[in-house]
Amino acid sequence: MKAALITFPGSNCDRDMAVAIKSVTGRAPIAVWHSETTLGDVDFIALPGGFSYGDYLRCGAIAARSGIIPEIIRAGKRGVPILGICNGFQILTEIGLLPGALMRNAGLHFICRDVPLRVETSQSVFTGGYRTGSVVHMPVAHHDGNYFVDPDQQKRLDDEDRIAWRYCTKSGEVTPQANINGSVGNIAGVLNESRTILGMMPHPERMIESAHGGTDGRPLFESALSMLATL
Amino acid sequence: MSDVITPAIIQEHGLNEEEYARIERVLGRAPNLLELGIYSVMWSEHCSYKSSRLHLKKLPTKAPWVICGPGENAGVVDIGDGQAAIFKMESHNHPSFIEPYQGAATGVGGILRDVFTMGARPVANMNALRFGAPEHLKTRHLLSGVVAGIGGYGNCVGVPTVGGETDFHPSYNGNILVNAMTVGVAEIDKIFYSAAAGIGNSVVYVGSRTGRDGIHGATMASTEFSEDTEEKRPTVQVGDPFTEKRLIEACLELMSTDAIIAIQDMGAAGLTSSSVEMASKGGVGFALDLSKVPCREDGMQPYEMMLSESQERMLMVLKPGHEAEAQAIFRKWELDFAVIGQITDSGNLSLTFEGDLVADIPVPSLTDDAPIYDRPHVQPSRRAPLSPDQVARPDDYGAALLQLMGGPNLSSRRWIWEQYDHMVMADTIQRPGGDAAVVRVHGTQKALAISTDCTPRYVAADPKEGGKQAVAETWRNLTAVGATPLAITDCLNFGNPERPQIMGQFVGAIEGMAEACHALDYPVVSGNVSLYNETNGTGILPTPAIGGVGLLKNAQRMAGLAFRRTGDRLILIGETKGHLGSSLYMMDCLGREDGTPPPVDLVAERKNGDFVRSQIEAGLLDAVHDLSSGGLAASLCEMALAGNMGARIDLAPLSLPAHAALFGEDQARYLLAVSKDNLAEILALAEKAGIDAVDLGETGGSSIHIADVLDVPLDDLRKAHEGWMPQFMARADL
Amino acid sequence: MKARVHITLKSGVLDPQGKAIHHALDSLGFSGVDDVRQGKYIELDLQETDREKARADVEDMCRKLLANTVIERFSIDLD
Amino acid sequence: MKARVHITLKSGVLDPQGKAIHHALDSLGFSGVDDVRQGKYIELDLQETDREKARADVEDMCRKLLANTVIERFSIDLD
Ligand SMILES: Nc1ncnc2c1ncn2[C@@H]1O[C@H](COP(=O)(O)OP(=O)(O)O)[C@@H](O)[C@H]1O
Ligand SMILES: [Mg+2]
Repeated sequence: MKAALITFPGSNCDRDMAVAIKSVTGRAPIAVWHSETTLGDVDFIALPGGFSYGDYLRCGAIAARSGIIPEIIRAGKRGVPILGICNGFQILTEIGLLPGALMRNAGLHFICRDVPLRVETSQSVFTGGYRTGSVVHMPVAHHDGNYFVDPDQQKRLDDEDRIAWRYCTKSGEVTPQANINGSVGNIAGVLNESRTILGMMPHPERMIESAHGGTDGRPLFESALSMLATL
Repeated sequence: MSDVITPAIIQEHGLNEEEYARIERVLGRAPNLLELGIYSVMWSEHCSYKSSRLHLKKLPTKAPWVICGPGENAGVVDIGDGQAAIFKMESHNHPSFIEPYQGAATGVGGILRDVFTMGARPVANMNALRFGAPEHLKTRHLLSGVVAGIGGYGNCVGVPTVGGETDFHPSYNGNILVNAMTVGVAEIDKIFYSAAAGIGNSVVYVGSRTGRDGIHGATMASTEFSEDTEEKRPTVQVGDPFTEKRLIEACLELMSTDAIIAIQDMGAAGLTSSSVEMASKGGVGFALDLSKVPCREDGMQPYEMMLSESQERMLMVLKPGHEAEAQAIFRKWELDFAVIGQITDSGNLSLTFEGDLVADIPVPSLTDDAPIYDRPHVQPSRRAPLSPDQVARPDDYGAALLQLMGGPNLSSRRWIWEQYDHMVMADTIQRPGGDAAVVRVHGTQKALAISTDCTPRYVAADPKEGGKQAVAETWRNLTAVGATPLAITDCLNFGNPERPQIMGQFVGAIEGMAEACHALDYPVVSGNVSLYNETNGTGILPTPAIGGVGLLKNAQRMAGLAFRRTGDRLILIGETKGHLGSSLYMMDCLGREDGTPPPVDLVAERKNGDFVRSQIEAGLLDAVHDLSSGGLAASLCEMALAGNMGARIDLAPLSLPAHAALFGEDQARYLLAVSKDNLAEILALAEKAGIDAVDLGETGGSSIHIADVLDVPLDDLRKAHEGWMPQFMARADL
Repeated sequence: MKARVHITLKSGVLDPQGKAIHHALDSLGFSGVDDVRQGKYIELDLQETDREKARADVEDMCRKLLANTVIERFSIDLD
Repeated sequence: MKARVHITLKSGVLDPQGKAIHHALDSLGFSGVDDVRQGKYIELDLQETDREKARADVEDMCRKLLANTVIERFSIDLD
């Protein structure tokens, strides 16, 4: 299994993601600099969190125009699984691999805390290790996680079972109070049509050992990477 | 080089007549305007420490584990396995008052640079903040801007902001304090210093371009710059964390090669102080061609370039032949890179611009010849100690507890730290809210514990005891998580040193700090002084903020403050005398700020702390918390809230009036939660060690129950404790 | 030539910043405000002197980078 | 009445966003750009119908909230 981890100027969760991938697969991902133009033969692509280009203009906007992006689009279309976390999610929407956009949090503040998430579907390489309907905890740390799609798109996402996680209460209710950032439908993460690309605001890579305060992020890497390991 | 230097211009440069005469004497001639500007910066309080230097010398700075004490960009201590922790704290008070977001942001940027300049990867940021009274008109706006600025910068560069402190007091109405601290980790054989060496070697400028940022206002009024005012107006420094992030990565990448001889960030007084410090430490001269300085704006003059405080810039001396290698790295990170001069053997700072020599100053005259003042100082008159019966009891203890825990000074700071990414780098194992933040040393079993503390009302009441207490409190906080305290950095915020009372506070605080550092084997390795924090003749409460760093050899042995098990016994360590003078209870509940502060017994401090640490290491404790502002009551509540579990205690064993037992702030104390099975053993060990240890009660239930005194449901307590700040800030969300 | 670009949210896209400003204006006592929308304003100094070409260039910049047409629309003014 | 407010950085104040956008335009091959500055654009729907009063109100809003006059300047257009 060969994983690629893309670093943009201003990425700052790239090391955390590499550590998570390595701790689960035993193999470090290859580091790919944004200006490279070939990816080679990879089975998995990770876009890390952080502040690519300082979040200037729009989060992810400038990164989405990097040299490596056409390669990522090609790989994505070929079915190579792609995981975008936080800024990585923002980049995936900017390049159009995922629908919608991430806007400023409704409360305008940056939010860093552990939040409960309801698993909405276990039907994907990424969420296969979770039980649909169960509640997990992961940290968020973002200023622009307010997910927007128009009502038609939102309905499609619902109908096609492409919503991976929603912000919920501790007991799993999806309520306005539990919606930390104003996202439509409390959406915290979405899949593409072929269910091989996941974008999410919460940080599973910061919840993979008990010293982090929990291990709810681990199954995501385990299921994605074990499925791939059999490739 | 002929400018007419008038008395008005001298005054605008913040120099007095005597100091100007001294410049003429050491230079052997009159300076031109550029040279005057350079002297004014180097001889400023900020760079020369002219009022404080004599007294700073009293601070102990050595220990076997200290690799580099004060004098470099940051202090360096050995943390084993060939690794070092590098840290420093710095103030950005005045800029943050003028423009809270950018002032605080650039404060964080500056302190980060001090740390990565030395070869360390920054791993944690802290911030110590002081604001005016909550009801003061500007407080919300300032707090909201400062917090957003610290978060905006730290979050973007990807260094977790893991802790700090926040106080409110009317003395800061016109002078808020924003002190930022950074801790980094480096390999001991890859630490970089600032002494330039090698005649002929290139002096290299990297980072952002130079603009007209923060050139000190008064000088701009001089005739030289009066035409075309709008364009040439000095401007507030704006932080660019994206550039800083690239600068960190580029510098660390270059540092992993063998190209750098010396490196120095451009902080206050940018190019002037960085070049002078590098030349002075290396005992060499610098010849710089200012035409080569990358500038952001057209038509910038040498005076502006030398005094600009543009952010995100560094100065380096490279080994011969390594320029291309270095340039390639900076190009990769899309940063400016320019060779702007050479090292010379002249001993002078020689500046040329467009082919003309525009300044030529012997370097030692800027540093060694700077004035030093022994300013007159008087100690405040001794206050009368207060006995508990001189301090009113609350009519309703439950209400008093809620008032304290839900008041501006003890309420939860969650509203602040949730705006900081405190988890990026995935090594934060004790998040904000505990005694000390703990971050793992990446890839090892070790962890660093960090805490910033100061109780200004104590320092005001008795500078020396207050200075001692600030140091002791950080030591206690590090101990409470199980860390061995290693060393401190400090940020000494005071009023106008030309007033003997203020100077007395400064001198007293330093004496107290020195005593505590000695007694606790806890030296000062870096620091910063911020004077003249004063508006209309009223100074701030004296605020020597201390940042302590400790080491946990085994991160798994870390202790926390949250109750974890019902039925645990609660042991109070340390002697409780019921000292209420200068307490938070008096300030918040009675509106009084009199009385002596609690005395700090450093022998007891050390003995009690070492005992607690050894019990943590032995794995005998379920929860640990130190006692400080708010006394036993506050610690008990904080442990209960953190664990979402109540407690029942009885104050009878303390044989004191209830308000003194609950709210007294006697030092050197800890509250421990231990399993019933370990109770007897721990009490016996304490007795053997000659340490006061009292069994007060047990954990459990859903309220704080104090026999015959109060019973407050945890839910009410949480509402008060978590509610104050969000409610206070609700109207300042922009 | 100078180009001024306004980037605003499409109608139907909720504007959290505008809403927060509106709320803050209310609490500051500015009562007569019905709606607030926040957008971006970008000034470009162009070497191009031909207006037609300049406009075409800037439109291209907006599509390729400056605006996210999923949620935003843009307008261009030339000096 | 509609008020349009432009908030821009004072000249000489560092504009990191403008700098990053400029750089990104360069790398996308838009070469003829000399400078980029980014600002904010705010549209307000006001109940006030008197132009003078509306302008005075909006100026007040700018000073008190919308603009940070330490580093920014603002301009107001009324419909
Ligand atoms: N209060 C203090 N205690 C100990 N060291 C101090 C203190 N104040 C300043 N120093 C030391 O003096 C040196 C110069 O400090 P400063 O001018 O603040 O550094 P910088 O130039 O990096 O901003 C530093 O090495 C600093 O650690
Ligand atoms: Mg420095």
